[in-house]
Amino acid sequence: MSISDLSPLGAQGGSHVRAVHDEFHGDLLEVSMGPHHPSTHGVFRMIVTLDGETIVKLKPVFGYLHRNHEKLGENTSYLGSMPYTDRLDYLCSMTNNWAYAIAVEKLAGQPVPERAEYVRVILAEITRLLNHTCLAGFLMQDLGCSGTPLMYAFREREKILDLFESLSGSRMMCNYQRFGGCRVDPSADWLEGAKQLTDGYGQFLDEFEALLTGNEIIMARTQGTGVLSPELAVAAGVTGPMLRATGVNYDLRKTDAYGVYPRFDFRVPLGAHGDVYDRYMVRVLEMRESIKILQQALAGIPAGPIMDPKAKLRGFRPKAGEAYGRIEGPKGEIGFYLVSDGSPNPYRYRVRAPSFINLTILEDMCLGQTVADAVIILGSVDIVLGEVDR
Amino acid sequence: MTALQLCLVFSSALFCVGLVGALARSNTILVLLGIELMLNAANINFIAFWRFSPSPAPATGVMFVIFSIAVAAAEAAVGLALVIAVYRHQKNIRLQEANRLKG
Amino acid sequence: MNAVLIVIALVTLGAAAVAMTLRNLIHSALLLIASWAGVAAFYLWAGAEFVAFAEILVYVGAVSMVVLFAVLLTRRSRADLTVTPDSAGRAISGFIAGGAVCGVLVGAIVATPMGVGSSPTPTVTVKQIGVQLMGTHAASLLIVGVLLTVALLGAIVIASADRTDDSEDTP
Amino acid sequence: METAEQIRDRLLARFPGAEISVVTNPGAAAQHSLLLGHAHARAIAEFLRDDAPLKLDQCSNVTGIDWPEKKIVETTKVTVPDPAGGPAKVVEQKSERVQPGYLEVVYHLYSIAFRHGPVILRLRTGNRTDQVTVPSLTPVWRACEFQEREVFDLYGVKFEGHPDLRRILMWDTFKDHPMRKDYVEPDDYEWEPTPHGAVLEKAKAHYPTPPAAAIAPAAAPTPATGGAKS
Amino acid sequence: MIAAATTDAFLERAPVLLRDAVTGFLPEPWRTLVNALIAVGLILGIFGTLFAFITLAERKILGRVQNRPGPNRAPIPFINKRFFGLSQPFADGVKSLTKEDIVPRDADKVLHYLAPVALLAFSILTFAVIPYGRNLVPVELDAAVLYFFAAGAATELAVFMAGWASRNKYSLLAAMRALAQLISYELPLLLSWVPVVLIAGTLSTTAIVDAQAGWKFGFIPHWHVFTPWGFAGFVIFMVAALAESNRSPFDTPEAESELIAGHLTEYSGFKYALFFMAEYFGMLALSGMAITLFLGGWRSPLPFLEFIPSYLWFGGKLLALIFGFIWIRATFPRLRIDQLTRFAWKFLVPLALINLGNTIVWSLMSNSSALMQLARWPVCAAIILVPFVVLGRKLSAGVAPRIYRYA
Amino acid sequence: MLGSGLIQGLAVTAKNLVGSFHDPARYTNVEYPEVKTKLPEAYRNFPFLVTESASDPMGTLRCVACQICEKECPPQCIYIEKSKDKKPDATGKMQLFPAVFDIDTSVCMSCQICVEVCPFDAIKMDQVFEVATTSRFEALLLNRNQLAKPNTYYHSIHPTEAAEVDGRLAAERKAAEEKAKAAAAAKAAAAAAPKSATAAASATPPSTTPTPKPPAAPSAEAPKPPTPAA
Repeated sequence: MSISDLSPLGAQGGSHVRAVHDEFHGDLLEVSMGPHHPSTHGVFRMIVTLDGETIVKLKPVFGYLHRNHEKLGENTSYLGSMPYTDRLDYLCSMTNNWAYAIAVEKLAGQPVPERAEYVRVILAEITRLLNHTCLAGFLMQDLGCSGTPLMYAFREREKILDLFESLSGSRMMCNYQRFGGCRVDPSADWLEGAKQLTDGYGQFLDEFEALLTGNEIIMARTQGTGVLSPELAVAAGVTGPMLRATGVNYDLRKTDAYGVYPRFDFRVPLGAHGDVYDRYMVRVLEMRESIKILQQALAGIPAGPIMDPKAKLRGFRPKAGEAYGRIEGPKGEIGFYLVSDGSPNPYRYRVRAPSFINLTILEDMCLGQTVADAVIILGSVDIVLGEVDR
Repeated sequence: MTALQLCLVFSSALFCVGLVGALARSNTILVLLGIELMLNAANINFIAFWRFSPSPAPATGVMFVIFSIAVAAAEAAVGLALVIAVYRHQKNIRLQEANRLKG
Repeated sequence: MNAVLIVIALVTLGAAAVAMTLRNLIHSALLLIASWAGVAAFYLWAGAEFVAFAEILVYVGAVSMVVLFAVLLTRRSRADLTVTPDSAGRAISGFIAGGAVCGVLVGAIVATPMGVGSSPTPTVTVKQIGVQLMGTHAASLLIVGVLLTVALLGAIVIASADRTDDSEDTP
Repeated sequence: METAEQIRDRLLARFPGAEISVVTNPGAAAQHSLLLGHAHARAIAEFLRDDAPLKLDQCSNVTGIDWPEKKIVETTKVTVPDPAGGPAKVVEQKSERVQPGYLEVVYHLYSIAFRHGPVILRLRTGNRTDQVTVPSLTPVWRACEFQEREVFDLYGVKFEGHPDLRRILMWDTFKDHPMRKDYVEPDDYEWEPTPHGAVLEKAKAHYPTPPAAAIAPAAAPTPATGGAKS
Repeated sequence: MIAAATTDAFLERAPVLLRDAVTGFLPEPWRTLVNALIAVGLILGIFGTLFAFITLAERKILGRVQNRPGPNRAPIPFINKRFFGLSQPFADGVKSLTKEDIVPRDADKVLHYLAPVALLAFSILTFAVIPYGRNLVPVELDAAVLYFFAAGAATELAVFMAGWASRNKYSLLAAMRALAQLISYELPLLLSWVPVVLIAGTLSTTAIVDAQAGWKFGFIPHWHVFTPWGFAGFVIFMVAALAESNRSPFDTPEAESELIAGHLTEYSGFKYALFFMAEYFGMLALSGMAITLFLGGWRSPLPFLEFIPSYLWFGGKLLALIFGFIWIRATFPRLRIDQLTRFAWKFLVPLALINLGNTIVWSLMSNSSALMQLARWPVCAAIILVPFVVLGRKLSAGVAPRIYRYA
Repeated sequence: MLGSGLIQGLAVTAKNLVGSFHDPARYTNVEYPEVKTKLPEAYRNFPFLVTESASDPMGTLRCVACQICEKECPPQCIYIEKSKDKKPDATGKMQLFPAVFDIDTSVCMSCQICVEVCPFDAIKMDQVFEVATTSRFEALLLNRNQLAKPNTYYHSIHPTEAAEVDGRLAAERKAAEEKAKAAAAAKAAAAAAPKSATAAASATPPSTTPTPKPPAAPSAEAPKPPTPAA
């Protein structure tokens, strides 16, 4: 079976798409979930057609948060787009910054000092902890936990945000990376704080997992729900933990080896079933690997400048050309495609938003499942509408 | 009119409401409900006669009603299952149209 | 004493009569539940406590649910809940038949002299019912038990019979 | 991984007659791309996906670029013979040439199997007005589904063979394509005091009596073209 | 009646004495009527207040479980002191009373109005037969337990009415779910207390409490929960009670993350408050019945604690059970509706039936020698434990923690 | 056994229930309006204009209305109008000053880019966050009087950074003064030897306006070195 056969758009139709007969149409119930719905994670809307409680059709509707981010990027200078990238995926501003910085650095051939690379890795991995912890909390909220895992996640998130705030001045909209380094050099105190957070995080994860991982209700709800086949996942451009949950070994930190990631020893957890439980577990295990990376990076961070001395901020004009830079964000591959015509503003500024592309197969995962499953499948995709709608 | 007669009139009136419903309506569910009403009317008679019998001690009327309720419950379950089966076949539950033996 | 009975009877009859004439099936079902509750009230009035509670438990608690389920499962759209008006001829013949039966029954009841027994409300305890069920009526109890089991099995078989494809159970 | 030129040569050998050319990237990233003609685009895409040494199974990024028509002023030196019979003079002659505009769709392909990439494909439309069709690659890579819809929505490129080509980010009744370079935003701003004159002027033009509207924003007329999705 | 009735007579009899002091002078038919009215008023007053503070306690406990303070800002009016937000329920009450009551245009107006009223009425009816203390039972019925469940059975009907009348697709889904849930959990709920009736030989709540009097070896109370069948019955009863009162993890009809608020989506203001009240009343009533059936009713757990009046024991047990409800809500996610019904039919119902047989074994063995008396403990425990494990295995087949590989 | 995971979960929540009463690591709440956490020094929210003296804020604004921040501001919330005339700044040098300097804080996203690009250390990030107002438009549009805050305030919110900035400014000023002094000395020397040193005198510029840095155009290089937070 080839890949196109697996997709509903292929010749044979989807693997489990059931035909909706017209004469039965009265039996179906069309429910508009969102844009005002407690579990659509923002102003996202799904038009769900139900047969009883079973989903026979699901059409995602986007754009309620569309602000033409890319047009804004084309009308601002290269530097001016940096704070806007914070607002794409507002949980992971540090990695968004990094992805944008990497694209611009590629475009301009700008080197980055070693210390800055270490700081970037540290911040990216802390962001991964932050994102995955919150995701687990939100997913459990969708499952009907009355806020408890979410509050534990937010308790830990608070500590991370405090770190971000004391480094960059802002809790969520960090605006921290610059082309050729980072804006501020982290002090020794800050690094000590990050170390404390890292050392304590494993303990928190143990408790979090004791609450959730072995819970029979959670296992019953999530195992076998929203199964995604590796073939379809690859064809649909799904990246990040969602792809790895299907068993495909693809982590840009390993394959692209950007930054200083090759210096660290870490493993890539892989799922086997591609269901919601695997997506949850892959994220939890990734957090444990992130802790390992953080410990190595914090131990090995070198002294030196944080910015490349030749780097320019104001009046930055890269030569004409184009570049596509990408990193492994917590939600998947976040990439920036930039076309320069030599002017201070990018000619074309494109965001490859992971959660937008991961939504491509939302319907495929939801067909044949129930309404309650659709909610947790959407939760397990890990979307942030700021990024989906841009 | 004695209390017993009142009870019996009540029961026969209820029976007739059920009968009219079962005869006059074409919706299968309503017909079934009419039959349920008629059964209830019968139960009222049992209780009334037990209540006003010269020797109510053996509680036979109560026994009858208990069994009757059980039978009525079974009837409701089977009847409504039939309604659903009919609906599956002909996509409505109008009694007049349920005249084919084979779906 | 009789006044209570008359009130109960009127409420029950009214609910049943309205239920049988309404076009909205859900309203009909809910009104019928009210009339069953009225019947239960009659049992209480007559001193058959156990039967009254059993009536509520079975009819209000269970049969009504099955009815509502059936109503909701056998409709294709919201509009289906309102039944199309029945043919006048059918209604008239139904009324004639019902009225005739009613007339005959009431006439017979009024004409028949009935000896009234105990005026104090008789009591029957749960214990007595249990003893009787297990004693004199043990055979009937068994038969009813078998009947119920068979009926339920039959209901399941009928309701799920022609769904041989991969579709789900009824919710 | 093979270079763009090598891939082009292999593709030309496999698809004789196909229009394939390499677009070089002068920037530091040096990510060169392949410009494909419409006729063989889908076949080439399928070949690239299934080809044993390349196996570009992931289409990571799909995006549009708008290249509006631009005037190119070229200065050429022309030797003009002196009519008087003297030595021929070299005269600089300015010629204005209009390079026709077009829309471009860029696909970034990677291989998950072999972990290489990117191979960049480009498809161009004939112009920006009536010939805006390119073949859709959604049947080859499912990942293109939403992204091509986005390009359709924001640039107005029509994808032939796309299974569900609708607007995705803008509402269905929206008329223009906002990411085009010549897009003019409607003046349906809500009037509010702002230090930016241009916006203020537009808002004033849109609302005949702005000061009253400013004092009581609720009384402001609702924008004619804006508003929520249906 | 045992000795305690006289040793600590005053506090124990205080409520009745107080009532008689008030109504003693009335002639007989009036006296009964007034007494009944007083009982009704007391139940409404006490349980209404309890409801108010349980909502606060729930939010506080949920807050503390989630490491936050919970509502703590509503001040006491006029003196402007906060007292940990103790006046929050009253603020909520005022808010819900003054909020606009919105009825959807297409709603079935009568049913939309009737649903909260019916729900509350039925859940209040159930309070009539619970013995709150020694000699404190509002209505002495011979078939009290049957009455309780008959009245309780109608509550889901009201939920259905609410869901159906709202003309909202989410509400309709909720109505269907409520029906399915009721039909599924009614059975285990009823079956779980049949063993108690079997052992006690009565359907009267007071008699059931009396059957649990006394202590074995002087310190193990004769509560039904301290027997293998009683424990199993209690657990089944509580699980089914969770489902009957639409509490997490069985709150599928009002599943917030899926159906917004289910049958409550289109309710606001005071009607919403009535629903809320009815939910808590249902929870309180079911807890009260669980106490009566399994936890010895108002009886004290140890002989030397008998000086504490019986109604306080009842209240304490009630609060403990309510805490359990809240604790479970704070911890568990929601089941899916098909898993929920499967759990009822494939796990709880068979287990309840086996428990019924278990009870018969227990009662048969109790009449024999001392050896048998001792042997019935392990035997009955095994009879219920083995099916529990086997059925649990079958139910959770294919669901297990997984081991992950790394690349 | 079925239920073991559930019981484990109940244990965790019970631990947290008890822990929230005695364990500060679990109960991390702060009752906000009454208790406030200490803001980190790096915290930033909304820009303000630094003035040298608190008594004469408008006279001692560091801002010279170069409009770089206005151009670089991503959401374009800054609006500046240059003065027609010049007046002396804190050091007595003649400078342009902003006749109008507005920041629309309803648009500002506190990104700090204006601070980074300012060559005069004239605009800095504030630490206010309780900025709720009753008017949606006017109250959020801050003018230069509202924006001007003295250097001492800057020292109080960002002590490390302010000290560094002051040191740098002082050094620049000193260098400029020395340069001026040297120039004056050279002039005097040139005056002393008017004839012999005409060439030397003409080599030095006749008037040395000691600017700290030339008012840089957007294209000017040499960005301000990043200021470490601690």
